[in-house]
Amino acid sequence: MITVLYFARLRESLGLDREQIELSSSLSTVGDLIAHLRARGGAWQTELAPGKPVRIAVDQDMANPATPLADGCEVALFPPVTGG
Amino acid sequence: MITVLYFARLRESLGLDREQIELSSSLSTVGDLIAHLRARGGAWQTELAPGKPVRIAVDQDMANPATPLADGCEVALFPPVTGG
Amino acid sequence: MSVRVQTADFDLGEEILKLRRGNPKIGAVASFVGLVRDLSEGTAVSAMTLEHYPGMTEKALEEIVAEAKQRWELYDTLVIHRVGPLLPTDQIVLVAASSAHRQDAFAACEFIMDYLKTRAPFWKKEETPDGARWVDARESDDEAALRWDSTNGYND
Amino acid sequence: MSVRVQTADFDLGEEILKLRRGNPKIGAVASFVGLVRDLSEGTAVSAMTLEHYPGMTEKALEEIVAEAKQRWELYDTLVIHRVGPLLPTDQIVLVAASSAHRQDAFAACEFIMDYLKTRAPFWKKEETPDGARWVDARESDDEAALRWDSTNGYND
Repeated sequence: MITVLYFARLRESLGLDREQIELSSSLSTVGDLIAHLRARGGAWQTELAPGKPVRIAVDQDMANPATPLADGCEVALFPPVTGG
Repeated sequence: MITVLYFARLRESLGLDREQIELSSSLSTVGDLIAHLRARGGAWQTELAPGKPVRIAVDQDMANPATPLADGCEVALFPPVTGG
Repeated sequence: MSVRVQTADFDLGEEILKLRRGNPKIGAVASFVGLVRDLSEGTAVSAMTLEHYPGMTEKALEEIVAEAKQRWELYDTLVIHRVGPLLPTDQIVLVAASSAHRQDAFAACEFIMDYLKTRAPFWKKEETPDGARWVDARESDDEAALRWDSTNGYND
Repeated sequence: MSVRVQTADFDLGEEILKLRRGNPKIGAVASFVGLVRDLSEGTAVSAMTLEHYPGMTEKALEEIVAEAKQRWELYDTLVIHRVGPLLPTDQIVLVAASSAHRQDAFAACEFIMDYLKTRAPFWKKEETPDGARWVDARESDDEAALRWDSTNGYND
């Protein structure tokens, strides 16, 4: 089980700020997770479409599609940052 | 007649902070003035020796040996600046 | 090294005094304050909300500051970033660095701001006459951060 | 644009507040404070006196600031430089610039400091264990000012 967090525009478009997802042999990397979420269709498919500027952090470090997921980890999806 | 001002290390070495000097046909540029002062010998010759890092301003603008002097102008001699 | 994420405003004078007080080795303090403008991408902005990722924000800022401390000779640094609702002219962010010499203080301060803009998880939502909108990341910010990469020679 | 040469100390927080107050176009304020260190060129410094050339100092600073305003988009600038006797940890100089964006504010602030260091007629005399000595100009300051010359490509 991992925790997935959504921030900013993504949180609003997806109508969700966090959820729990079960890991499996076909869901063990960041890339697998994105594919899994996209398959939900609708806003998920639109917001996470290839080419969309989505950033991913695993346990609060920036990650990429190859980054492995471990049980209990915290994954966050968000748009490019705009602070400062 | 011009006013000549001395600042910082120069003021202390020369023991003078200002003086009036009469212009003439042979004393009409910054270069002439430096030669005139050097000819006084002693600290004047040492402090204004060629190669010494002396800066000159005429009427509060940085000048060079070719800068002409006009009656009533204010000339200042000082070391490289060290503020800030 | 101090990093703070807070809703409260900050007092620049007081913060800089705390940063430099009692250390006679400090010859230079560079600081930067970012403020809410009433205009963004040509549109009037009446208010703004800053969202962040609690936990990761502090971690990202601390990493950015640690990198600055490796690159330059610094005595101390300070980063304060506000979150929550803000209005035009409100202070958003304060970055400061103290050093023996000005070049290190300036470079560190600008480096921290450039990296904060591209790495720290904050997001701005603006209130405009056309409704609320999330601010898009600026390409110029990516470029500003990139110039610090040792590979492109900017710091040679 | 404000340029002040004074013996009195200054209050950074108050000065920056005055600089930015009431202008919601300002998105960035960069500032720099220079302080008296208790060590200079490896020697202990117990006190310092700053001499200047009244009249020319203000003129030189105003020219430096005018040049910064031509180079970058600035709303306002501030230069305060103290003269007279100073002690370690005392503030010597404050330079600040406000702009819509941080790059202009940072660049202007650093440019003004670099040029002030090489063009404004101030001289430091330090009290050391070996007696009083006039500070020599640093070559690194000339180099810092030179990098802003358009001919050497730094600003390309």
